Amino acid sequence: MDITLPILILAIPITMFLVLGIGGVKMSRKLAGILGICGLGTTAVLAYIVALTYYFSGDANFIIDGVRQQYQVFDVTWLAFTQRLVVNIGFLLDPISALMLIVITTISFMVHLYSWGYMEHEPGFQRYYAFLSLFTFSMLGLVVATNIFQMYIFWELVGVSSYLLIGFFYKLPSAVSASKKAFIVTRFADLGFLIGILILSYYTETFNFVAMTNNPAAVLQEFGGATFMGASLLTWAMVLIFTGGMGKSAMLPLHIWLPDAMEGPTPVSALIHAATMVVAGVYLVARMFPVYCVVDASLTFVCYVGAATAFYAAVVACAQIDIKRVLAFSTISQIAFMMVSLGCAYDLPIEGVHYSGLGYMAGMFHLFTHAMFKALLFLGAGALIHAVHSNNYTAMGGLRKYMPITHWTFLIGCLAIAGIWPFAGFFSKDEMLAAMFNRHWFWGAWMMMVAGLTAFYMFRLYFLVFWWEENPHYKEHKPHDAPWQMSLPLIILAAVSFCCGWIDFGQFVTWNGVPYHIHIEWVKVAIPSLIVAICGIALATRMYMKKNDLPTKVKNFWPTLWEAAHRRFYWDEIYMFITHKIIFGIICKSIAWFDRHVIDATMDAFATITQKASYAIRGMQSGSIQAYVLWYFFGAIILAAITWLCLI
Amino acid sequence: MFGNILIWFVVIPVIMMAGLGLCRNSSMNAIRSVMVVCSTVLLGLSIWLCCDFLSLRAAGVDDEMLFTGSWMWYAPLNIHLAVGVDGISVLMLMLSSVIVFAGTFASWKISPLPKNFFLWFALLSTGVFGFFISIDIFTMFMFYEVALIPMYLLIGVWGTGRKEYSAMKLTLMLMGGSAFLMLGLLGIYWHSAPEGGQLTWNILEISHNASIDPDWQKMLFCFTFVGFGVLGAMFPFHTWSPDGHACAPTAVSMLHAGVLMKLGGYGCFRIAIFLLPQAANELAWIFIILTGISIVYGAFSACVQTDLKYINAYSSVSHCGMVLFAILMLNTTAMTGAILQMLSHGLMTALFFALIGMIYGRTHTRDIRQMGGLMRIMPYLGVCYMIAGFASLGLPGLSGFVAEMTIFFGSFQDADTFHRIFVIAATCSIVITAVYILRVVGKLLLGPVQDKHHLELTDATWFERLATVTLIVCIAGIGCFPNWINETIQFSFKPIIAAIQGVI
Amino acid sequence: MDYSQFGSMIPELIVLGIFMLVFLFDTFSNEKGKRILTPLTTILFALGTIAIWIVPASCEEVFGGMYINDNATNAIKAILNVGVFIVFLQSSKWVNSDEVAIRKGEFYELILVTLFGMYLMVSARHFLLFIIGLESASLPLAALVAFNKRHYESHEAAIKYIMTAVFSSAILLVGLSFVYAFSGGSLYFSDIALYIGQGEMSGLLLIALAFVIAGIGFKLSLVPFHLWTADVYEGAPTAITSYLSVISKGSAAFAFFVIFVQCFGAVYSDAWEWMMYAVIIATITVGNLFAIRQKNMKRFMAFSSVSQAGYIMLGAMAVNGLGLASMMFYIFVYVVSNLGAFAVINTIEENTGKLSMDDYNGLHKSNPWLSFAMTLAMFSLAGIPPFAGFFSKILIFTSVTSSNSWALYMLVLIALINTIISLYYYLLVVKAMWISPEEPKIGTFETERCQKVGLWLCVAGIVFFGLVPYIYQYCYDAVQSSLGFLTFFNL
Amino acid sequence: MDLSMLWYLVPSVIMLVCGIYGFITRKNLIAILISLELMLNSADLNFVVFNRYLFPGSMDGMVFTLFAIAIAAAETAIAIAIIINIYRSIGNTDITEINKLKY
Repeated sequence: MDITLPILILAIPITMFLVLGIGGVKMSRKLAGILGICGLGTTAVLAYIVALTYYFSGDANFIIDGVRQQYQVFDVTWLAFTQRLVVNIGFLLDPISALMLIVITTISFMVHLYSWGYMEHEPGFQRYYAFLSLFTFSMLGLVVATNIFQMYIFWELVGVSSYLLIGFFYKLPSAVSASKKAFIVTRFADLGFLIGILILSYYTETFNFVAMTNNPAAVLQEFGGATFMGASLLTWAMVLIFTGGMGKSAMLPLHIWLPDAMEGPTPVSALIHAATMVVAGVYLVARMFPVYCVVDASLTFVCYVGAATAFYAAVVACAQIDIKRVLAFSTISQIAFMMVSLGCAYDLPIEGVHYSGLGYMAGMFHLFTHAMFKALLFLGAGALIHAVHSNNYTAMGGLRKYMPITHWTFLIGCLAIAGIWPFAGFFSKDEMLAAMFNRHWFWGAWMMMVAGLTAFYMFRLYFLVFWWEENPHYKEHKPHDAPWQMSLPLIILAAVSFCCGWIDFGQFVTWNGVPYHIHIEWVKVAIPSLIVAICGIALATRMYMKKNDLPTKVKNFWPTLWEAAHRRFYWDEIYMFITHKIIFGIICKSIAWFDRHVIDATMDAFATITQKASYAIRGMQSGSIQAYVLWYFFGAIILAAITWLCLI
Repeated sequence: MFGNILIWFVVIPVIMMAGLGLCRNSSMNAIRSVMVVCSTVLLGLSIWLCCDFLSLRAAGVDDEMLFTGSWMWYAPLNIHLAVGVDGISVLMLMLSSVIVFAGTFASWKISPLPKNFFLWFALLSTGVFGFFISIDIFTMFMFYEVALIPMYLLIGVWGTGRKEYSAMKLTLMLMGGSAFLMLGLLGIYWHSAPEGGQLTWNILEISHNASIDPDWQKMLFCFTFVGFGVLGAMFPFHTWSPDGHACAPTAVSMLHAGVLMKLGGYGCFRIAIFLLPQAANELAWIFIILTGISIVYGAFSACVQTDLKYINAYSSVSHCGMVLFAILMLNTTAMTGAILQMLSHGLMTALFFALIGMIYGRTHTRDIRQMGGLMRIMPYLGVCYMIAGFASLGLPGLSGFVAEMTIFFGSFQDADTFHRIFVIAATCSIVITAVYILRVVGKLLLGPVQDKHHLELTDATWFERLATVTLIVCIAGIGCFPNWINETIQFSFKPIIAAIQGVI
Repeated sequence: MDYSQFGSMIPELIVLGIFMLVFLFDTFSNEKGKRILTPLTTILFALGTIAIWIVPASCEEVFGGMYINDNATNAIKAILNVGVFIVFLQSSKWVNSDEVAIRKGEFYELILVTLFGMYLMVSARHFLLFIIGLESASLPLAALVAFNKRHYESHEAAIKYIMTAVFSSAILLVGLSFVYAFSGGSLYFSDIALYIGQGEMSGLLLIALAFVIAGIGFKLSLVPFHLWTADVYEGAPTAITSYLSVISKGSAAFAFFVIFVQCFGAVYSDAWEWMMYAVIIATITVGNLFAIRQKNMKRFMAFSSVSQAGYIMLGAMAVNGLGLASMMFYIFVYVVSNLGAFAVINTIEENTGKLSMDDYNGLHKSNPWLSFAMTLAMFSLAGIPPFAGFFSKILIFTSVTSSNSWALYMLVLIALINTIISLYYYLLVVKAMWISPEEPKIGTFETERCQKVGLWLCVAGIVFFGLVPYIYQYCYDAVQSSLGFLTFFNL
Repeated sequence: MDLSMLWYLVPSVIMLVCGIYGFITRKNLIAILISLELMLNSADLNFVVFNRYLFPGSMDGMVFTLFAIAIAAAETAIAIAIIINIYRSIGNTDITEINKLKY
């Protein structure tokens, strides 16, 4: 494949960033917007060309005997640590990176378009587009990484883009602290990632994904059974690397940044905190999947973390009043779904059937569909916020009459996420649940419950916003549908969400490149999960469609639980306690105190002692000649005496 | 003698001083033009040297040092003015000239006594350049001290805050370090040749002779390492740094944190480790502990400071600790990382101090509690500050990342638990760094404006922009294309690694 | 007696000649003629100095070996001459002041006589000649110290000086008498060297050595024999103080080296190495500790010179040619740096009467050049490169460690740590002049021309003679060519 | 050591000690000067005695003594002159009053 297109895919966004970032101040808004959209449009087209070429061209680089190959379009040395340990910057094409190219550029383009309307009146419009371009560049670089270190590089870059975008409204203290929180939490997670890479690369002496994933057994061998605290070192490495993913993908207990990240502009939430960046953790696990498979403990760990997070986030989502927060927790829950799915895609035959990789395919499938409908939901939420100037559903209600486009697209999104046939979510969720049931009935049952909760809280949101009762404020300020720049992406995404489930995803993405035909297990999985989802929707309909006092009753039934769920089970408070009280208040303060009052004081003490000594001996110079000669004479005598004593 | 390009690195600052001497005290333009011309020439010279050096290396010249020259000075003690550079020194020279250049512009409006300021400034740069070109430990030490003493006056006269106390403290502590260093150097000299051989101060000859016996090496290693370590802000000898930097005028902080602290790292590397490899091998662990503490300790201390300069000074303690830490790992990759870190820290901390100076010049406070929302008022400076911050916390694409990663990966090559524990502790600093950098950025630049008077302030002027842009370009240059630096310095480690492996 | 032996005493003859000329001129000229006394003496002396630098030494022992004028002694004399010349320049205003003008002839005569005594001291190879030299170098100084007749301080200083000086010479003589008991009947250095240390170390010999150290240490102001120093320096006229601080110290240091290395070389490691070890540490430390507190500039310089004496004596610890050369170089650098400082102090005192360090606050605003010169002098005294003081310090440290003995390394370390304390107080002066924000208490004034020349000479010496190794090479070559007496140490 | 030499040395030491003691305890400058003379004479005595008993063959000690006496005389002269000056300016010769310069 020609390397021009891949290079352009990366080069255009970064150029856009530089142009808009440096020259943006001098540019008009319109020009900046057009530049940004055109740039991203071009990138999207190129990415589509590359991805589609990969999937469909049949080129020998991409597919051999029906097996999709990993192909490094280019891979140049960026920094050589040692002779063997070399960091490259490259472009890897394989089923998942091609998939991600499509996802990222699609959503990004939609968001660019949408933002033109949404951000129209915000100061710093040019800067906003610059940051979006930077993010797109970083995210693209991350997914096409040929080696784990390149991934780490771009991993950090997406982190910082996210920081910049969350803190876009930098005059608001809440935005500033949210961005800071996001960055630091993910940085903390990245520390684990980095240490994981350190350990992994020390033994494998390579960063390259292809080299590691093509022969995971060799990786295991290179570790030579090294252990640390009872677990094998490779397990440690993989768990630590996964920690990085936990941070980015907001898994428990590192999820706390994502809800706060909603302080950013809503399109940003759609792009970064719903569709692309937050799935980087999933992508990372998928990327290293073969290596995870050789140390099953780490994959099990992924499973547990995912299952716990999914349930936790779903419960919390039921008790939020900020619509973006609901969506944020829903995102966490859905990503956790993918994690569990990957964790269940365990490369060992179970009861004689080789199900390996079903979970992998399903997880990726869900990543794809989720990106579409979650972006749709966020953009819809953006339209709502645009209309009523509030994030809380208490300021909404009964909006379906005022905002029909938003209403219908939002409903499609909700149906998709709830997993109702024939919307996209149904297919991917079905495959995931199938994979989980194959692993163990418990995972399937547990996650099916989460799916039910998902349906419930999504429709709770839907009804509270669009039904319930009309908000009295509408009389003063009549809400209306968004302008075309915003509505168009909604419609497109709704269309995609409606139909993308029909894609035979197994043909494109499987863990080993061997195409696989999706078939839906109606009896075992699909119908029960549909029933659960419909139950959830029915409950939501009963509770929230018309204004009634049932929700209050439920709330008062066990107010502590409601309060706890509303406050996200106090995770923020715990973190606050640890960071502010313990780290800042105790560790940092005491170190700073120690520095000033012990170390520095010691240095000052040298000076003080010298001064004191100077005053102490001043009596020697008493001014009396007789004292002088006394010193003189006894000085000489003592000198002789001491030497005499020493010699003896 | 003047045919050697390296000599000009010392001659030009001297010319600079002479030129300044001729200027009248009041004619700011004359003073500025002398400074600008000379610092530009220096910058050009260093770039030229770098190109020349690379082309010679590319042509396969594989001497340890290039452009060597040696002129007898104090014959009875065989003291030479010996010069020579390898890849590391070339880079250090470039760093210094960049920072001198930027520093000139950063102190464009210095007052009072601009002439005297620049005279001492030029003397300081003479010392710095001289240090990096020397390969004779006597001249090296001389230039080292030449670089230290102007600090006293520069801080004392043109500084702010508790300047007298800080200037004195800084000077005395650094001189204390150099007292230890001096003793180490004397010991090296008197053991520099086998019995009956011609004693020498020349680094290359000493390393070839390799005649220092192990017991002496241990003592001398401690002395030299502590001596240079004081300048490298090694725990617990770092306390001059916060006070000194906090009170120093902008350009001086830049040059001091940017270049002078690098003298410490460079010296440890060039003298303590290169000439005393056996002791380095045996005693490295002591200093690994100390530098490991520096890294974490500096970062934690920075978290609770409220004065911008204190924050940056403590962050320097942490970052410079990283330099020494990496050097002590005694392998090529880690040492490469150390050099990269020196460059990176030099540039970014210079940028920081320049920006702090500019902000302080406008707001007249450095207390982050009294400022806020400056990004809206002075967007240019705000953006630059953020870039410096990102470089400091190790954002890919800027120099800090490359340096830190090279250090971590290099240090991790030492496969025993002791080293690993410290490496992992050191990696933790990247999180803490993020914490304090973002804390400052959040309080200083973002959020609502704290003080209404700040709304009337202006953004950067052209000379301030020039100073910052120069530094940012270098930071981004290293961050995006690190490998050429890697290749430039790789060769320089061979003799050192050989010396160390020779004794293992 | 062979009178041609006097021919090898060229430096002495030159000084004596100038002395005679000045004396006769002073005696027989009228009031008008006396006006040219200052230029006359200064120019004559300058010519004499140049002659000593240029004319090669005869390098022979005369008077039966009592006196030697080899290259090394010639070099130290040349260095002392430079110092005296600068003193003459900087005292030119003071000697012509109303109070002193009438006695200015005496000033020059006494100075020249003491200088002559110092010449004998450094050239002596017999204790008799040495004692004569020592006494003629120190007794006239008492008269000089008391030169400011109308100032009580001058008298107090003089009485302190003369009393302690006589006491010290008594102690020295007692010490020498004990040495004589061990000497085999001769007071030639070379003869004593043969006998001393032959038998067991006796307490008497140690006392003898301690007394000799005390006697010469008095001139050098080594601790604890230094207590007169500060009071005398403070009370004496500033020109005399500067003379005392450098010239008499320099000559005594050289004589000390010769005596202890040539005479007592055999008992170096048994006895006086450790005595000097203790004395040097005490000298440097106590000098520094006292200097920290001083506010009076002259007193301040006194303690600084006490501490500097410790550094000078480090050269003696090296007991080799390198040590001597480094010591001579140190003396030279000390001469220019200290005289530079004194020149500034002197000028300011004469023009404004201010002597306190606090009066120097903000000096750079009114007298930038004086501040500049003072700063250089202070930096040089503190041992800051690229000024000469740095080189002299380092070279002396290098020479001390040449024997690679642990103890001496530790001594150097202590000395080095003390340089930090000394740097502190030298910087206090710099701080007062440059950093202190107050308005200057000392008004702007024009320095007298001769003093200016003297000051510039000092500044030039400070700036150039570190970077240009000429003086050091000169000392080293001189020492190398006259190392006959260093046979004990195989150098 | 010859016993008879001790007969001279012991007084010499006594003279020295007395001289020092006198220097330290006397208040009058003239008395102090006399004590100093005592010390100097003790040294001279030493020289003479050592010469006579240990090295009877040479005359170094004797000659040295002669010179030392001369020097002592000169010292006394100068000291007296300065004491007179002191007397003129403060009206007495009490050494305890001469300590304006100190510390």
